[in-house]
Amino acid sequence: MATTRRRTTTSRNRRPEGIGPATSTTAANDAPDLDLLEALRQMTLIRLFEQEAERQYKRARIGGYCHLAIGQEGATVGAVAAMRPEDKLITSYRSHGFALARGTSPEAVMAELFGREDGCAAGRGGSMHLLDPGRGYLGGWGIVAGQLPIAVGVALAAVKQEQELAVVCELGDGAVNMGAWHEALNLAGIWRLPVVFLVFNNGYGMGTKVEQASAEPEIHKRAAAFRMTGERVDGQDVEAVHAASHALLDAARRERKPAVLEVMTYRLRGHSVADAGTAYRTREEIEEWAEKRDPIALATQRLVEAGVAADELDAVEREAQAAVDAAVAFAEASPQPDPSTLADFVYGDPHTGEQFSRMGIGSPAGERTVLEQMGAAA
Amino acid sequence: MATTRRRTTTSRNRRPEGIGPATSTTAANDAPDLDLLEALRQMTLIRLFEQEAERQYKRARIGGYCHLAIGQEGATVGAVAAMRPEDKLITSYRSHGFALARGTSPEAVMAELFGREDGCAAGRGGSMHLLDPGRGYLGGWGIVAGQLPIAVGVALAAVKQEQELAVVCELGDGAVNMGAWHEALNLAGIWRLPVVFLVFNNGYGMGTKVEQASAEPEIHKRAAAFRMTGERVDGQDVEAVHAASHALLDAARRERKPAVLEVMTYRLRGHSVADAGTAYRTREEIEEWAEKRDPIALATQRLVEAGVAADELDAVEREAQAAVDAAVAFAEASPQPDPSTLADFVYGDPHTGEQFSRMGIGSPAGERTVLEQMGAAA
Amino acid sequence: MSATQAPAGIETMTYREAARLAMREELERDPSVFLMGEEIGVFQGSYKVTAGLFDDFGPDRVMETPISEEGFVGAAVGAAMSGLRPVVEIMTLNFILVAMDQVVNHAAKVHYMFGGQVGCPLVIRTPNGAGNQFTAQHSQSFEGWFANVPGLKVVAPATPADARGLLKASIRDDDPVLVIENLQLYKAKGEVDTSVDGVTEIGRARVAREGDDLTMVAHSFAVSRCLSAAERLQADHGISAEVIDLRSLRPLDMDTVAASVAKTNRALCVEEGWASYGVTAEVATRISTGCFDDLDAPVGRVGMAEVPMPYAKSLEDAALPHQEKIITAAREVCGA
Amino acid sequence: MSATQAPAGIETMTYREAARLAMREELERDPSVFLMGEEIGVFQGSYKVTAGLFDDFGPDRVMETPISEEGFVGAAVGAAMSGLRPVVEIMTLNFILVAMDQVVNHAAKVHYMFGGQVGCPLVIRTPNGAGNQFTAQHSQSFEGWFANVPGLKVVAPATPADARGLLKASIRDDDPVLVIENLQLYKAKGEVDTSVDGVTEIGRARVAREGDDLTMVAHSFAVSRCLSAAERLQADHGISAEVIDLRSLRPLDMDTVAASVAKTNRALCVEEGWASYGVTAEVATRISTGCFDDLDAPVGRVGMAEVPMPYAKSLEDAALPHQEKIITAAREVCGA
Ligand SMILES: Cc1ncc(C[n+]2csc(CCOP(=O)(O)OP(=O)(O)O)c2C)c(N)n1
Ligand SMILES: Cc1ncc(C[n+]2csc(CCOP(=O)(O)OP(=O)(O)O)c2C)c(N)n1
Ligand SMILES: [Mg+2]
Ligand SMILES: [Mg+2]
Repeated sequence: MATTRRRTTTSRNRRPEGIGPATSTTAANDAPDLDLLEALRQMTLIRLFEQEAERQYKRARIGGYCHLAIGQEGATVGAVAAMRPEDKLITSYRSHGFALARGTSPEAVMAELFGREDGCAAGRGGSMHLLDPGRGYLGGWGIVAGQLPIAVGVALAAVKQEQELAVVCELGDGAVNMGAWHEALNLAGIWRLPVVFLVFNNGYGMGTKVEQASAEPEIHKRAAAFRMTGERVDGQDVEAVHAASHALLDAARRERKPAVLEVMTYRLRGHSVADAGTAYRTREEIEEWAEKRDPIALATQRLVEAGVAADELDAVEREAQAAVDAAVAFAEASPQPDPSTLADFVYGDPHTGEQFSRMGIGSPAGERTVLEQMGAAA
Repeated sequence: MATTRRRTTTSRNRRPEGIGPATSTTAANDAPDLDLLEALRQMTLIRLFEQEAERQYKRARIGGYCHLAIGQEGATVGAVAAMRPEDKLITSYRSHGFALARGTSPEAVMAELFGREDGCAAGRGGSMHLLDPGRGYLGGWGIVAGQLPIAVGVALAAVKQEQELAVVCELGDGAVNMGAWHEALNLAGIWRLPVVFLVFNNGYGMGTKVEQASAEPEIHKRAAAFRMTGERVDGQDVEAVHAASHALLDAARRERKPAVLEVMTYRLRGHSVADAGTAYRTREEIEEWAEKRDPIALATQRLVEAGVAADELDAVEREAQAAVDAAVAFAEASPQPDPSTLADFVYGDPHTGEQFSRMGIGSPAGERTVLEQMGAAA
Repeated sequence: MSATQAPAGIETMTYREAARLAMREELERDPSVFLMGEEIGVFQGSYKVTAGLFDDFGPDRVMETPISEEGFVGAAVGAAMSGLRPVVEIMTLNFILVAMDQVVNHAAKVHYMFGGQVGCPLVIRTPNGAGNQFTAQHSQSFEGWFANVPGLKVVAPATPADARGLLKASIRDDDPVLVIENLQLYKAKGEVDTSVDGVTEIGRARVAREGDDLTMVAHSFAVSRCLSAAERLQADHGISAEVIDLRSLRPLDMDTVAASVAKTNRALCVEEGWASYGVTAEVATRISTGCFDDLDAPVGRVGMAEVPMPYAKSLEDAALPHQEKIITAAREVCGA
Repeated sequence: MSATQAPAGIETMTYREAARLAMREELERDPSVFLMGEEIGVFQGSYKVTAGLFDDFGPDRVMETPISEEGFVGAAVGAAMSGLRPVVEIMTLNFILVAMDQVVNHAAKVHYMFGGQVGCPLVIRTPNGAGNQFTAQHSQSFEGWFANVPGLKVVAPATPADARGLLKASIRDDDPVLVIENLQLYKAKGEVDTSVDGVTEIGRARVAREGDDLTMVAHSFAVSRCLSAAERLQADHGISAEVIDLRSLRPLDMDTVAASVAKTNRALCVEEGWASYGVTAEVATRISTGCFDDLDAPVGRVGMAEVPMPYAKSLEDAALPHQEKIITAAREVCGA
């Protein structure tokens, strides 16, 4: 399927401003060509960004859980490129690439990883909880499959609000064994909601092989349990991912058809920066994917074959590295959140301070400060 | 499928002692004939027992939730008849028929409904929580689909203990939309466990039609999401249910093959005694099933066609009514649990009293008595 | 039903009708409000709280769901993040256990974790309580767990007026709010002023009965238990008990409680659930520490007997925090 | 690892190694014991607690599971009902939210609801705690909710010796027991006497430090916080603090706590979780009421700041119940 959809597109070499959904200017129905050079720019930016994040983690500028998607850039960029500006995106915790592909500035993402005020989640979320509501990115979530029911609700709201859009919900292969997967897909099915469940099958959930965890390892076939379309695509082929995503998103938008798209990919790093990633797979396997199936190398090769000039390709990497360096500089310069803002955002209702104003008596130490900061007399 | 398996069996008219698994004496592999007359006895007993329970509920001798399965006797008896003595049974809350079919005495079941000491759960469980560990009945459970993971664990234990047996787990059509269904079937699949998920599809979960709740209303097809066998059978045909159950249980026992058996049936009463059962379906529909698809009428008709004497058939009802009357008398005579036994069974470990013996200081009133009754100094 | 026509002026209606009235009024007032839940449509609600609303507002505003609490609570979170105001019915509190992750680790986290950029104006209404021989899996009252979670608000109406007023306030609140109703209270009658909007502010306790000798603090159905116990205490033992209806567990109005204890110098906390590690643990601690110098005796607590609720009537009766237990505990606190 | 060879005599090992030793010893002692959990096999455990056990005992005794907490916790309940003794690892306490129904409404109900005819000797071990910038969804400590549930037992080791001893006791107990471990404690070292069976009886608190002026009551990692705070209180403020390690939350050993308060007349309760409606609410209430006449000052409480845990280090540090907060609260209680 992947191969049949393959096209190189350097003949008409568009260059949209900055990075962002490449298809935003294309027509609704006919599968448009992907701007492969632009896709390469995004993949390269994501790759270099995550390699930098890895370095910064080792330097303890980044903490907590940090999940890199190095090797999965083709899957991420191909799918996001098929989204329109009005579409919504919800993902798991492995989310750096999604924010960047959707157009969030590297500065805002790196600042979030650094836990700074100017981070895309104001430093409150960190690596797992990036978001960009302005671009329809409703967050990276940390509980396996927990984001699926939420994505269903976002699609439900779109239908109720009569917006013609699609919701992309990314999850991993390990998430398809959670009950939330079943309930979410069943609801999407009976309510006919415009949501595409984008399963990134990278072969493992932490150290567990798909075959060991899932009684139906061909995950896209599970869509049938909900009379839903299920497809599988080569995730290292950014054009194939784009074409498959485009078709399913289009059907979701215009016919409210939910679907499952299983994207076959591979994470070249460990589960998180804390995992060497070699206890449960061979070095040979990793090298095989790195050498033969790297989505960036594959795309570059196609562009070369299509006659793109070498200096143009060099520029891609140069520009990406410059953007990453700028992001680090920006993150370093951004202030750490002040402890006096600890209680900001616990609640959103303007009356909250008043509501809590009578709670002070007998409060434990841990709460008294929060009440004070919430503007409730303690 | 049902019809192909149909046989009448009055030619060799076995009469096992009391009621209980009719196939217990048959060979392992070849699908044996069902003793239809014995099956009729069980169905009739269950029918009359539940009609009596309904009366007793109205007389306030029975309280709480009481879910009748009138109309589903063929499904229950057919499936249980295919079980062997060593097999295990786990069900939902609609469980009177299962206990009776498995051989629990009507006395013990009625006493449980009355909330008496001699009830099969010592009056602690009531209608939803019948059990009979001696007969491998590990309980009726009240949380929709909550019993599925437990059934998987019982099957897992059997495998670990190298017992060749099958686990029958009954659930309703509404339960297949719970996450627990998905997780339980996936585990049964990857661990190759001997469990048959017996889905009683009676068309409704409370007032919700299957088509409205399940994106794949042909429930047995959902087995495919776990590469599991899924079959559908006519639940009003006790012989068909028996034959289908027997084949799947046999495969479970000998090949550790889990399966889904969707049994098409109908509840003639409301969801529980509190529900008239007419807000969400037509009286015509109910009458249609009562008149044309009553499993007891269908079995009786076959026996008549097979030449069973009328007086023998009359005896069936007489004996069943006598058993039900005896059960009521027994239940009435059984004592109510004494309040001083309130704390019995909270914990099972013999050291519990000692463990809790230092908890008394500052205890709330609601706990102090319990501590005392648990034998912990308060 | 009288409630559903909502004529002007004071009306006597049941707690059930009052909750229904609140939903009707908010559905009419705000198009972004919609209801979700099992059997809330053609079945008219498992406990008939939503009766008639499906017929009047249709399937888009009154959405029937499959049995998938985790799924539709999560869907409600997503809808709330998208600007709608879902009001979810969980048939009884017991069933929220399968949706715990969506309530505690999703709804409660949205606004904070994302730096205040996305809100979650979600309401979950569900009844707690025992007393119908529903047995161990269906008789629980663990609402205190949610009150432990920053990001959530928890209210528990004890009267028809508050069943309407607190639900309306919760629906209009921009944060996730759990509204704990009660199975026994559904049939309780009381006066509701339908001539006014009738919103009950979240975070204000109510003095349900005035008294001088003892302060009884409770929420939900336990308030009714305390009120009848108070009558008996007055009549049989000459103890004048003040009864505080907390109304809200998070936030908690300690000012009202402390003012009462300052007057009575004695306190008894009562709840339907298990008291150890329950709601009364928090309330009693705050009284004990916040009113340290005012207390003439240790604060008392009464809850359900700490057992999984048994089916047999004789045992269930023994397990409930009934009037006798409250009176005994009250006399203990008063040394009478 | 030294621990896994278990030579005779006193050994210094980490909390992680001690928990692993307990599992190894029980796996060897009782063939009905087996482990279940995500990544406990070839991955050697997400936090390496089970490292080596898969290689030594094989896949039947050390069962790797898919990500399906509700499913495999329920399966463990079924296995326990069938006479086995499953020891389930939930990667962190946060993830138990998806399995809440099986723990609270199934495991805890089995023995009672079925009239004592079926037991459920199940152990669930899982770490709570914050402090690694794991953010809101991964930094919680709500073990108090389980301590509210009759039918469950809840223990929380604070030392390597108890990480081994309480886990062994829990595995041998015939009831469902939650063993709350802690992420910060895994690397903590301490002495373990491997020459003895070393079972720590459930329901006995431990005096972790003797003192005369103040009783600090805590469990799990908060015990370590209290111990270091106690040193500072002694050195900088001349306050001699006694520290009680509860060890067990249900049952709760109040005798040991009360004996200490009778001596010090002052108490401070500390926990990793949110204090309002948390574990300290129950402990502080029991002290306030049970030691009413002994107390010279209101009981103090310190917990995590009541916010969803933020990611930024500056904010996380501010939210944790760190030493400074404990010292300030202790001085407040002591009026010093
Ligand atoms: C309910 C739950 N259980 C366990 C975890 C711990 N955990 C985090 S990621 C992960 C593996 C997920 O694998 P997969 O879905 O394949 O996504 P990938 O990491 O490969 O992108 C696990 C077990 C969690 N976050 N949530
Ligand atoms: C998790 C959960 N949600 C809701 C309920 C309330 N409830 C009890 S039975 C039932 C309907 C179940 O329907 P089905 O599975 O078809 O079984 P049937 O009653 O038809 O035998 C519901 C919603 C429950 N017990 N558990
Ligand atoms: Mg994966
Ligand atoms: Mg049904």
